[in-house]
Amino acid sequence: MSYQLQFGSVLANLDELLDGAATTLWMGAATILLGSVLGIVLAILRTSGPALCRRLIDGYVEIVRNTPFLVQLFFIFFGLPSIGIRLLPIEAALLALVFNLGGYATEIVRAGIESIHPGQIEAGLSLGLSRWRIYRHVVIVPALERVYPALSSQSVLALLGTSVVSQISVVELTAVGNTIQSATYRAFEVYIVITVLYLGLAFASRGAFWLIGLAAFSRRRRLGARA
Amino acid sequence: MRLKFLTMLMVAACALNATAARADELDDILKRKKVLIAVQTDLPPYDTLDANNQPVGYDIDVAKRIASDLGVELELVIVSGANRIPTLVSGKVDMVVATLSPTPQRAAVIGLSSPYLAYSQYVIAPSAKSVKTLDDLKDLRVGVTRGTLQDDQITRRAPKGTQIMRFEDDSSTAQALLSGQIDASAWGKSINDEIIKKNPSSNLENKFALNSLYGSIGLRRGEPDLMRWINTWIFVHKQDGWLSDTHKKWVGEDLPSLPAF
Amino acid sequence: MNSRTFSWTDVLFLIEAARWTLLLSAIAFAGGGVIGLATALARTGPSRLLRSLASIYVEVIQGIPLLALLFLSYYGIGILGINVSPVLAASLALVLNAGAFLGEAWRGCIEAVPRTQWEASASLALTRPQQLRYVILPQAVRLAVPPTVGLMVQIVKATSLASVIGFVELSRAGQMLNNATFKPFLIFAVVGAIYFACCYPLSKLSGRLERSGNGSRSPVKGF
Amino acid sequence: MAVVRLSKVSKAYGTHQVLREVSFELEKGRMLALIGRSGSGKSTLLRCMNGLETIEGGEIEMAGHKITQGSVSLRALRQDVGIVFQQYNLFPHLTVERNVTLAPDVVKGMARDEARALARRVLAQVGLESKIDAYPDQLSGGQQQRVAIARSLAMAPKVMLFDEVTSALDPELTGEVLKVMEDLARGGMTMILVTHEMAFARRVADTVGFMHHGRLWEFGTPEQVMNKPATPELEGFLGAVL
Repeated sequence: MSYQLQFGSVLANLDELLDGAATTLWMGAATILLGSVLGIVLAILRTSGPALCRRLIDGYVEIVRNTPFLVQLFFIFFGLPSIGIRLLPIEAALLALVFNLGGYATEIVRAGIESIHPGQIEAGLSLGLSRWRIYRHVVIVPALERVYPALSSQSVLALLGTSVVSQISVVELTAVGNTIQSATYRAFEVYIVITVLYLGLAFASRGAFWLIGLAAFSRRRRLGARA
Repeated sequence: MRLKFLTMLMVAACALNATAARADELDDILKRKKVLIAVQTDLPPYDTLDANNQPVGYDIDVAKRIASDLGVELELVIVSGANRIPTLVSGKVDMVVATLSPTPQRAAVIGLSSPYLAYSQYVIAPSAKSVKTLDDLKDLRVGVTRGTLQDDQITRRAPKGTQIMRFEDDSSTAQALLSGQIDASAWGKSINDEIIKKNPSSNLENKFALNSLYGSIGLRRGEPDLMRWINTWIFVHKQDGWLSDTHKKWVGEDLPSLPAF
Repeated sequence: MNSRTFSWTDVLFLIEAARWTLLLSAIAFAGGGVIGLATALARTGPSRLLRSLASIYVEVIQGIPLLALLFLSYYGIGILGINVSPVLAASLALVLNAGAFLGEAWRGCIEAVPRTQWEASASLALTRPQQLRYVILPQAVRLAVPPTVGLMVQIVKATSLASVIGFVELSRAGQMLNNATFKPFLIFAVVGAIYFACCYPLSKLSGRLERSGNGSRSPVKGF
Repeated sequence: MAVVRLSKVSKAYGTHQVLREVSFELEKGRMLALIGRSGSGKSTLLRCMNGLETIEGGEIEMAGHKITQGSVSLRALRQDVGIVFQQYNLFPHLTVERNVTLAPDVVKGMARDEARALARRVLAQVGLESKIDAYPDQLSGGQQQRVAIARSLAMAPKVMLFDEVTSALDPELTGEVLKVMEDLARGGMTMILVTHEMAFARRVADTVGFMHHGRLWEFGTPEQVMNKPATPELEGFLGAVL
């Protein structure tokens, strides 16, 4: 059986593919934003909250880290309705994505906070600053700066991970690809195009993270140097 | 431990049993003494899992009989509604026996046999929803399995405003219906009956007939000998009543009369 | 057909399927390990061409969702005229994926061995392969253990996506059972618990190895 | 007969010229001490002499092996030219014995028994025979540096290079290392060392070279160079360190 690659019928649907890519992008952006915030809040609670709170956060992180995203997604979309929680596909998808990234982000930010030397806090106290201000300026911000590379590469993985939500009927890039595939039967060509689009998204987001990091942290460093 | 590991690798390596470009698939099947048939397991009563989680159903009996009539071993490859045709086209199986309805679009991509199955597709929805015609689907969330005839029918015929949600396989679509994630879907009547019977608490019911459908066995294009053999096989077992008996065994009623191409 | 309930037989069925999950994980880890080692050596090696090729491989694979890679592999190899089973297609995609992540982690470990160890062994007239074998890799391996165990967890979880190309491993078995019994809450909880039972000990081990100082800082990557 | 011969050796990092046409010869069995401020190029010169750094002009000949710009066959050279580093650079995952026998084993293919005997002999030479089964992190800095010397000796080099080998050591540990080096010099080893130990250089070395701005500024016997500096630069340097 000889097979000729034919991209015509796939590229005829390029508009839909780009729409799908746009959905992937905004879902990824929302996930990264909410997941990072969740991770930062939980990491602070994890390092300075009450014992029960820490235990719960540990449990959450372990569940996220040790079960596949697909199963988490199915559990939320197909399983939760049995106990009366019914979410739209897009809601279930975002919940699952944020739940997942949040767990990893918690772990990453926690490691960053714990890597800050306690002496830094004492130095702040000796300057007579309030505890929270010290915590914010001396612990949280430097910790975030330190874990920024890990957090951004985790975020790119989260962006790529959105492809899995095609499985619960969310119409993002992979789902659009699947639909075109089922209409044209040009599976290989479709997935080549999809893959190229994802690569573009991944490289663009890596670039964006690099620029944001440059802007956010080099400015801080310059200010810090002046102060 | 190391030995076990090597065995695993060898299993994986053996899976790469490259079959070179063939002159005639029927000869190939007879020569290798094995036929690879794609079936689904998520459309009871046509195909499902038994209590030991083995594939069973009308399609599976058809696949078994094809193998035994060919006098070769049978290897079942489980596929989903959405990847039936790609699996066949990419050469992973010899044929597909999975409630595959003939359409002109499909016939341009694969070879389709004369029908071996006929059924009516019904819209299924909760009793509480008043759904009597296609127009009533407006504003409802209707789930379909991507790339199936269900998808094609609903996409083409449902009124504007219908929210069509596409899942990757029939089991996901059925799960979505039962979880209340979608308001309606459509399968063959006996499939719907099966879902309703298993889940009395979901209060689902058959609403209206969407269409009458036939099922063909799918082959790759350009295999005239194998196609002739399959059509002969269907003709013979229509005549001797085996297809109808098997249909009755799984679906509980006689097989409607089957035209030939 | 009688109506079915979810029973112990079904738990056994899931555990049976979990063996495929583990087999697939083992294949992905073994194959990914070979590719990862080659990648790590190429990226730390003297050849500019190999260095570029290896980093392109890592960048590209880490920029493609595993799901898309699985589809490409499943439909792609078949079209090339080779008859692939889902297990082979899944293995290929997972091996390529694991190879990139392992290669990247191991490159970091090789680079974490001080430059002076290269100099000291070079000045003793060792060839580059000898330097790697006797001096650099033994030290890099110690650093590599915790992140490698951590990546094994990612690999086990990644195999769940093989379900979408019809490979019957744990996740797919869960969906199949769900379709026969319609108990999604229970079934996905059990499926999740089996994954957890496979992954949690590895995660703990990785964490402990890392804390014991027997290694470098490992990334928490995964999805 | 000169066993070390440098002629017009030059090297630059970008626009920064680190070595400018350095030339000298050294007879077999001599000990040359290179002195000078940090950044004067003496360590770089030493590292060029066994190919750890490349040169961009001139030629180096070490025990019959030529190094020129872009030369690649360093393995033969390194079998005859040993180097000991400031930070010891022992292999932390190997025992003292294995540190010493690794190169004889994998480079020269020496038999196991023979290699072990060799290890005992060279370790005895540095006074550490009893530590043969220890790991580097179980030894003091001075002991580690002596193992590093033994490791180098095990290859039976014709020339040994020492790159500030006592700079990382506490003062009370430098003595034991210097003593080992003094014994080596007495035994007739050709040695070139970069050092800040002026007293040691004056007492043990028979040749002293003063490096300044990448040039070999003065070169001669310790009496000539250190007692009667010919240039104000050397005079200034000696005034600062002595």
